[in-house]
Amino acid sequence: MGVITEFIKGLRVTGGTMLRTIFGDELVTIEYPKEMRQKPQRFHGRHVLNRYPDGMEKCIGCELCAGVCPAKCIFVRGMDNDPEDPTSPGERFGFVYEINMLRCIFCALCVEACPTEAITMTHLFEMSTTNREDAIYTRETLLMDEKGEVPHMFPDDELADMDELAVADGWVRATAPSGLTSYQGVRMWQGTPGPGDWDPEPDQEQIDAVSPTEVDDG
Amino acid sequence: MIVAAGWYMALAAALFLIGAFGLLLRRNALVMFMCIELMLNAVNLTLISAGRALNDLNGQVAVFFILVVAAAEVVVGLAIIVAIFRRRATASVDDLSELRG
Amino acid sequence: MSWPEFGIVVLRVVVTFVLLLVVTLINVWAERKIVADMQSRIGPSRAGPWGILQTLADGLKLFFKESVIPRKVELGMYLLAPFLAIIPAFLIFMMVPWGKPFMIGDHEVALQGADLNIGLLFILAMSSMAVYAVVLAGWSSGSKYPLIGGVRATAQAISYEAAMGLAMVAVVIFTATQGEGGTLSLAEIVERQTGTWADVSPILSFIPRWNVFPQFAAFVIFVVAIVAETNRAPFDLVEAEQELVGGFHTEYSGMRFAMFFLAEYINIFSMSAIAATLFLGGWAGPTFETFLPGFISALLPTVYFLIKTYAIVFIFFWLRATLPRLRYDQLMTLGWKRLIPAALAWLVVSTVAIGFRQFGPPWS
Amino acid sequence: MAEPILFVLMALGSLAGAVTVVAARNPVYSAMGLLGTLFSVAVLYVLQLAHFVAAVQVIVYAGAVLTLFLFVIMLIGVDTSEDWDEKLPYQRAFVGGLAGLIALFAGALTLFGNFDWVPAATSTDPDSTNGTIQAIAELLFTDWVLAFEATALLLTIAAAGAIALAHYRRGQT
Repeated sequence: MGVITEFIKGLRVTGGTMLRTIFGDELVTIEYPKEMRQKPQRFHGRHVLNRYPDGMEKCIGCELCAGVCPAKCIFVRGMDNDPEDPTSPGERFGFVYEINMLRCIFCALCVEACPTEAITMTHLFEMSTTNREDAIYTRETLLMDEKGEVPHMFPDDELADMDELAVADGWVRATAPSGLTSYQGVRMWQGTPGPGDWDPEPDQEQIDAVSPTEVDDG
Repeated sequence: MIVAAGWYMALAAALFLIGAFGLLLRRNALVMFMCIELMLNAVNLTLISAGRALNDLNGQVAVFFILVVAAAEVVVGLAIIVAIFRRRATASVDDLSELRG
Repeated sequence: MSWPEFGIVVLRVVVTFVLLLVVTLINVWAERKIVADMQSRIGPSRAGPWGILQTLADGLKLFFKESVIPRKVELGMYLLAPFLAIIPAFLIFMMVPWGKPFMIGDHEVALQGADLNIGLLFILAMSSMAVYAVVLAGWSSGSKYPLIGGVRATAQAISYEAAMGLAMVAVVIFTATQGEGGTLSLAEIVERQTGTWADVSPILSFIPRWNVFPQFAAFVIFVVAIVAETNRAPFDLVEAEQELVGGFHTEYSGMRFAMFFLAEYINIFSMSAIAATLFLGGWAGPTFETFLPGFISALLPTVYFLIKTYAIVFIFFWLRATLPRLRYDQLMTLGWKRLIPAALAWLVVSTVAIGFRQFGPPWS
Repeated sequence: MAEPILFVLMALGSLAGAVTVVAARNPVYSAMGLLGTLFSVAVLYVLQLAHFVAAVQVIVYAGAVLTLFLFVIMLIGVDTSEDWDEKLPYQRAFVGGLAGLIALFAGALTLFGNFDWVPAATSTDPDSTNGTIQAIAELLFTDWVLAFEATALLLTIAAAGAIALAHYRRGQT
């Protein structure tokens, strides 16, 4: 008889779940392309090469990211800036910048290594391609455009969702070209794709004054 | 329009002969069994035709019994074949002519 | 046979066929939706409203897909097996009366493919035919997993058909006491389940005269047996994904796979329809002819039939979502040591009870 | 009108099945041939108004016996073995000669025979079909009840015997 009571218990579980799903809100799945789950703040998505608010590129072609990469998927070559029309505030800029997304393990060591916070990660995760060449992201694809949006690999693709690129949430501090946090207190163009304006980074005294959790970068 | 019982009988005879020849020709115990079933079927067909021609239901009753006996025979026969196969790893009756383990 | 009668015969076969196809399309969708609900998922939602056209889309996809034929198959049997699966599936449903017979002019139109006087025996025969498709598909594929699936199917079908037949026998014996003599015709069995139990006792006058009330044990045995007979979870050892890849249909693709798939769902519906016919009174139900328009009264029996059948189809889905798959020896134990003895015992009990009711106690 | 057409079709089907049983190299094809024959013969039973026997034929023969055959074929894996080597020296020739003689005799009979030997069917009353099952049941449970009980006993013994034969104990062989 034990079998039968267990059997009825099992039927009750599934039947109850069905009723709660239909009439209640026990649904655990969402219809992905229509609605997206809010991703965790430190989600590691595809990379983006940032710019300063004045349009200068942050990358100085130092190849530290390529050096630290455990998967050896980053390829960088630097080039001296043209003094008349510099691409980056430093001496050199990233002339070639390629990431092989098939090898990348999304560890974000490159983000850690970057001295100018030129390379950061976004919340974008839809990176499927139909051939291996397209999986190698070049400078054109990685470098954010003037409006602060991440460029799409295939902008002409009818499946490309441009709205999604606008809400891409790259994490970057609003530092000045000098590297100092001189923008503090001034609300400005945020230099990173993401929802809403970001406050500039606080002073060191302010950081010391509050507990670390309150200075979360959101 | 109806078919004369003779035609059914002729068909049954042909089936019976094919079964009999198969029984003589083949050496695979399973196929020989199937040939026996074929012959039983031919006999059943004869009984049914005769029963219809003579308007007598006893023919059908006899077929019913033959079916049951055939089923019993197949059950035991196949069990024997499986038992033999475990010992000899063959289903050819030539290899089984000696009744020794 | 006159021409109008011939036309009626052709028409009812065609209509039954179409009904079966439509219902099967809905069935596949319903299973996915219901099992999804039971697992807090959404299920198909893209094709058509609530994804109801999903089956059609899948069918079209399978139709246009390449049918891969592996090199080591036995070609003749490999090509034959899908047809052997689908033909008995259609033939079984032809026996089921799915609506109340009505008159067109002076011709009676029975909503049923064919009414044989050996209807139940025919159903048993056809359901035992269905196993050939599985066995031959498994054998002819020329690889291990399908072969194991085929051998399992053979043993399983033989085991559970016995229990199914015995449950049917109990119903047939009981039905014989409900009218003039015994019958194996499904239409007649449904006719004898119309009305209520008012003649037994006035208290029961609101309970419909369905066989499930006096024959509940047979009903339970029958439902378990048909779940096993159609190779559905938890008895789906024939196509156990986790151990046999796909079982007998591992090597099939495209249209041929679709035929196996279709046959499985047709079998679910036909077997549920037979259970509804034997135990739940088929199309029997109140038609309110006095105050409803004629065509609604004529349509209501079909609606009742579909509701009853879907109630049993729902049991199939519910079991699938609830129970884990049985081990093979558990399957055989359940079949031979539990179900068949239970069916035999119930047969004896029910027959003795009927004898008492008909003839009184033997000692008086 | 339907009966002659169906008879010819089913006769050809059953003969083709029978030949397949004998001639097929693979026992699985033999079993399929037998299935074809059984089905054709079942249809022939229906033509002769023996509906009950036809249904029982399909259930018992096609549903149980042949399934058992297939099961054994797959279980012991003989579906690839050849069995056409002959150890009895003159058997093939003897069978061939016999077959030829019988064919000759049958042909002669067809051409010159006395067909009064084969009577035409006398009863085809379709109304009698509805009573067939009841009539058979009456015969079975009155005139033949002893034989009926005997076959029941036979089946039980056969089942028990089959279990005893096939029961496999480790280390026995």
